[in-house]
Amino acid sequence: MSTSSAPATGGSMTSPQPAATERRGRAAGTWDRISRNPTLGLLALLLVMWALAWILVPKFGSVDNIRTVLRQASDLGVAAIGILFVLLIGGIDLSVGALYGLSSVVLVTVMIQTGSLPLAIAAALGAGVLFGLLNGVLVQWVRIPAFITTLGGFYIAYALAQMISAGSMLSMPADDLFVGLQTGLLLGIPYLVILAAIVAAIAWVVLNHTTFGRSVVAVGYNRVTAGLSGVRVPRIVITCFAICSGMAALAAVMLTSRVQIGVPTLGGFNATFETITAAVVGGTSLFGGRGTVVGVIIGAIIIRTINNCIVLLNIPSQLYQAVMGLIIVVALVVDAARSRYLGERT
Amino acid sequence: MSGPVLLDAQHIQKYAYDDEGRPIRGTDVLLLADASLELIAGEVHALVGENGAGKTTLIKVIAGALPYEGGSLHVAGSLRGETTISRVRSEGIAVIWQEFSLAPHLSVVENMFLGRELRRGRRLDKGEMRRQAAEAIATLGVSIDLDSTVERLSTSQQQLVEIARALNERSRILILDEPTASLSRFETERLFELLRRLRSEGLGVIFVTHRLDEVFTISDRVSILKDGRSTGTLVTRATTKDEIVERMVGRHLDAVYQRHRTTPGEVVLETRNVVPAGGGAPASITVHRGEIVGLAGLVGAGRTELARAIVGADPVESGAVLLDGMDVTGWAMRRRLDAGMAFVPENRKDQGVILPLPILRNLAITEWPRLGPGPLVVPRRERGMATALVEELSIVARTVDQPAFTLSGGNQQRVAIGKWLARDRVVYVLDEPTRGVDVSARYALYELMEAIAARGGAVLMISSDLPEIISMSDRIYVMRLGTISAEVARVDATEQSILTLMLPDTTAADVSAAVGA
Amino acid sequence: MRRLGVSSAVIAAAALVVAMVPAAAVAQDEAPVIGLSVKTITNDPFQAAWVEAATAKVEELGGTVQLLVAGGQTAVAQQSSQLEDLVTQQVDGIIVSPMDGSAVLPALQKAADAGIPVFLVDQPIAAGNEALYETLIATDNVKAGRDLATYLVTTMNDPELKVAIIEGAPGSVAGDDRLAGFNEGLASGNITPVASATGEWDNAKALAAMETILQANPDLQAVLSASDVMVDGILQALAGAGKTDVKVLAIDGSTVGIQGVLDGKIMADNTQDPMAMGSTAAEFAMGMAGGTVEPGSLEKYIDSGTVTVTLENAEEAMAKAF
Amino acid sequence: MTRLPTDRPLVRATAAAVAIVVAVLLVGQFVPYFATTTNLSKVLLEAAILSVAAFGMTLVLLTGGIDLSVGGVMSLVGVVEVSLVSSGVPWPAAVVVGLGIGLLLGTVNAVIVSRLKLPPFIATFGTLGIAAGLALYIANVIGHPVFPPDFVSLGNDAVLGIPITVMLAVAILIVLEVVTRVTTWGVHLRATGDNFAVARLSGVPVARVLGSAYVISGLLAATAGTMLAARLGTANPLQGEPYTLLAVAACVIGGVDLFGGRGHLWAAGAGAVFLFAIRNIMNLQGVQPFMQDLVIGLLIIAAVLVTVQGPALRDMASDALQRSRHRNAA
Repeated sequence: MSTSSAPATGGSMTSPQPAATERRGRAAGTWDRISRNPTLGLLALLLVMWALAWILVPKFGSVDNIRTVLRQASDLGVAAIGILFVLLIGGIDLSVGALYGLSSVVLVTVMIQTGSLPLAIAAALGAGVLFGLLNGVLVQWVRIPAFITTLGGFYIAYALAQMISAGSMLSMPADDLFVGLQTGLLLGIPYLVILAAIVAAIAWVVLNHTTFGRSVVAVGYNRVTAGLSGVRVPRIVITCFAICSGMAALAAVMLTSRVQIGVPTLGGFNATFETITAAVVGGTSLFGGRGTVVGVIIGAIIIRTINNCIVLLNIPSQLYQAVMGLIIVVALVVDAARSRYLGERT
Repeated sequence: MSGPVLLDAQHIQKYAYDDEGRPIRGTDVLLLADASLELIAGEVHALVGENGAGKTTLIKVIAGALPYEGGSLHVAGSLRGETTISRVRSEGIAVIWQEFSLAPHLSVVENMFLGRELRRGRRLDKGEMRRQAAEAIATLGVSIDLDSTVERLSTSQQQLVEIARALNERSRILILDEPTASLSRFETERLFELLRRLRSEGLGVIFVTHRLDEVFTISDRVSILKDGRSTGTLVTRATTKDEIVERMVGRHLDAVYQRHRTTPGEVVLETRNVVPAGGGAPASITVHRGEIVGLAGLVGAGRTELARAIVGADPVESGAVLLDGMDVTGWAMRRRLDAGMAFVPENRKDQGVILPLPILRNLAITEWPRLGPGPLVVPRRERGMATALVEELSIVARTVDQPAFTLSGGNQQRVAIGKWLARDRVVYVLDEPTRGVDVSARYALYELMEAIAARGGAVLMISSDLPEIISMSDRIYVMRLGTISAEVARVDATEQSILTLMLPDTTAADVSAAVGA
Repeated sequence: MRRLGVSSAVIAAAALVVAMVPAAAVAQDEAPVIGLSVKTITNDPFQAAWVEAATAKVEELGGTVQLLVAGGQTAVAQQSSQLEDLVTQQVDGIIVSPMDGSAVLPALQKAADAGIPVFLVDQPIAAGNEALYETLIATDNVKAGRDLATYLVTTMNDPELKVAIIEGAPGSVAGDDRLAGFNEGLASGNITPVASATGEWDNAKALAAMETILQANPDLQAVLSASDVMVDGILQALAGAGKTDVKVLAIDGSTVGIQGVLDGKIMADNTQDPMAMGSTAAEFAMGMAGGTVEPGSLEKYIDSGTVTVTLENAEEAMAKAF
Repeated sequence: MTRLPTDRPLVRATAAAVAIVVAVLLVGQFVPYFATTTNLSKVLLEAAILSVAAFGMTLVLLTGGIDLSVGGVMSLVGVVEVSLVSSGVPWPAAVVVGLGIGLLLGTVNAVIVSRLKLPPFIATFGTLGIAAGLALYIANVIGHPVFPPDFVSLGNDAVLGIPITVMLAVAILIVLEVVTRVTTWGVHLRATGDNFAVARLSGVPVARVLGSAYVISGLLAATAGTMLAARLGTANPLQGEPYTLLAVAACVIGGVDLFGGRGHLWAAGAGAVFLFAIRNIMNLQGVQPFMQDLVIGLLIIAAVLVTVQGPALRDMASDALQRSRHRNAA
């Protein structure tokens, strides 16, 4: 409308422009764009890892083994997608690991009580979502830093799991459907992997093609502006925590289907950190705004690939942690070097 | 005026740079193509140019915050190559950046000596630092609690702390980057007083500004930058606004904007005795359809607080806000926005736009809920909408996908306003919409406001720029010390009258005189 | 603000705790109080079993139990801390299953100084500290592992036997001992395991490890599990890979293990009868508290014996299973 | 809220001290054996070990970072020291080596965070894994040897009723408090955490300051690890692990701001004492372990509520009040 009412302005603006534009512009070749796309970079990293493993690690290269790696990555991937939502809004959730145990025992307990699998799963997911809402409310409305809220939340969820299960493992009533979930294959792909893929697809759509998803990123980068632009920040934040815990619960259900028993200590702090690591290795920023579903999935697969190789190579179990730690540091350094090389602003 | 040359920058070249300030590999983009600036002891040297002209970059180079790739930079006669900020500070150069360089949770004293603390042996000499700080603050003729954490100080107080720090460091060169942008007229006057004194004491002052009248008030010489090139250094006495503007934009603009009037409709926005959160006196104002209403006053007079209370960004302590006759006081901000309010906050970078997000998203953020079936956002529609807006507002960008931080201030501001233009809103509340915006962008914004009024929208504009507020507004509310001190019809509005109403020490007599009642 | 904050936090929280604690468990009544200290009863039927048996016995003999659980692998310091807390309460006897045979020494020394008799269950303490406890009722974990492995080697009688080991959590004494035992037993048949990975006392971890091992060794014939708590995961992995013919052997003698033997899912399960350990220890402790048992009169080491349970003796084992 | 530069440490310290005394007496009424000297000195002894680790954590938190490697370092140092001692090295020498290792790992963290500019949360998590893993590996090689009695007694004995470890911790606290108050480094530490860019622009050697926090944290973690080893008389490769989160918890309870710039070493120490007092009370009351977790969890949240969020809460309350009032009005 301004142009119509004032052609003068339109004209006036253009004069300093060419210079301005060219000044801010930057020659972006195809290779440049590819190497600049962190997700593609990750994919490359994963493929290189697999190629190396294929050559160096005996028995790694079988279809069946890859299938195993993917199956093992499925629950981690789902949990990592969940935490992605929280990391995107610049939060963090340390309680994830404890929710594994909580949801696991809730699932089996309800199963034992009612004998209905759908009900049991619903209850497990419900417990997770509920817990997430609690985290979200404490963070958003009571304004307790997410780190604290969820650190406390971890202990609380952990304790609840113990109370529900009276501290012992609960054997899962046999249920073909539930057993099928872990054994079943579709076109050679495990159900769990397919499930994870579906979750990922939904998450991708939500993050990239919905008001909610766009709002999440906006809040992550600058919640003040987002709020002043009409984004319901509190709602977004709380929802993200709910999604995170809900996903953790789903991951717990998947893992429980694999062991077919309810374990109150399923997951634990290591699971929390494994999940965060998957997200970060997947290129997610801990400061909010930056992170992709695909990246996170790749991160999860990378981690499980490492686990897989450690066992295949018969590395002394005492060294697992050391190797893991080393890989994390290396991955970070490599990524840092990469972005330094590309002169990205961090 | 022929003191020794304190600083001489010749034909400085600076490429687009990365985090370390090094040129981005393989870039051929020059932020500074050929920038020169000479500063003599005992002068105030104005540096002007449109946003993106390279003023700040040049200052960063001079301040040692950035290395330079071409040209020469002599400080006190000696050529400067690689350097560090602390070394530059010891060269006697102090810069007061636009966004202040103070640590919010450190005390005034700690901030004043941050990075160059006084020591007695290995220990901090707290007593001495305190004494010097007090002294420096005193010489500014103000009183600031030395132990208060900086976060508790007002904008102008924080600026004064920085200047005090510069004085205390016995700086010979004082560089101020748009120091008046966030100051009220009153505070600006005080600042100029100070600068004049420093000049008389033989300091060299580089004064970056967008306000040409300030150039004439304070500066001895003025250097103009355009697209990273110097387009001349003029002796202020011997030049005119038009000449400067011409060298800035390469074309002529009328000094004052003439807007075509429209006849206001019925009342659409009303506040009844609103006391914003944090207190103040009850404020009652009305804004009509098709009307541009100005809200004048010193910084801290309560204008922003009132604006935020109107749009619901903050709760109100008492009183009521009415939109189209509806009481929206209890409504959450989102609900008010949906009901047709729009808000452009004063702090563009922190509140107006989301810098890392593409222009596309920044413009569409208000419309997402309406850009697709249900919760979805149809990319095509979002892109179409944004592209149209970029066209309309003639925002200068290669694509709508480039992040907002790649835009100049003026263009960022257009984005901040543009996100409210996809749909016609009823009431636009604009807080300092033209602050830190270059001349031509400023005019474009004026036209925007007019267009809004023309189609029956109502505009409430907060501005510290008196000529602007007078030329743009149909009516002007003046705020003083948290209260509406007067309502002035445009016909009665003169810079003098408005200013009188703004100043804290105005008497009732002055008011009636000013309003001409 | 913060200044007051800290103080009020301290007081508030202190009050909170005081409010929530159950009526003092250790009232100074006549009934002798026996302190129990154990790593964890969560997810660890073995520990749970001896604690349960001991508690039952103590109460049967008219005493009360003060149970303190350290809470997991890494809570080494917490256990010695809790032992000291038992000493502080001047309990009449302490039954402890040390997580780390050396780390508890200072705490046990304090108990000895306070004249509180200590009874070790399942785990020994560092040699040369016999003065610090009345008796150790346990099974030799190394022996348990060796027996099981030897049984496997002899029954299969195949020099090319392909065996994998699922270890306990690295750093746990019981786990390391059983692993050592496994390797000794296998060595007796000149067999080296084709793979050895940790299951961290955790079904999920054991499952993952087993899955991967099967990838590397599709021709695997047998698995030695350091504990019944990982058997479910292992069986799941085998089932998933359709390798139901692989022999599974484990240590503990829990219902999981024995039932597995009865169902033919598990070839052999080495049981250590923790319930016997618990109740015997409790009996001695109560006896000494009541003066019927002379301090220092007990054997320093009482082997509660291990049985390798197979289909033949599974039935009666089930009775004692926990 | 707090004014760091000009706070009156004595006032604060006394306030906290008074509060603790009150708490002790109060609890002593309900919990038998709690208020006994032996018990209290034991609580202090345990708190001393944690507080030393927490001091390091505080310095790192002040810079706006976090050091998750603390627990791993504590384990590793203990294991290395005990293995050296068992191979005939005199314990003082072993301790020196142990501290050296802490210094080394601290430096690794420092480089990764301050030079490579990687997020501390995940970077130090990496070094945590490395340290903890090495501890397990070495321990597996050397078995479970013990320390000589004189070393162990240092970790457990008391002089004039005050455990030696407590004295050490207090000494360390005093040194750190003084240093952070009278040197530029203290100011720079807070400035860096408060506003990194500004600190840099003001000529604060941010990289060095940032790094120094992690190096010292490593050294202090090693010290704490040694103290723990001395208390337990041996080194289990897992014994340090819980201390990472305990240290964070102690700082949080002490009101240290996780976002940097604000916090007090002594308060972190108080947090440590408080944490172990609660644990001890629950042990004396035979509270179930998972109930203990629950309480710790609630405490962490409660502590933040009171220490950090107090004002925020009041704002919220008034906000809510406003809104409701208008809803009623409308």
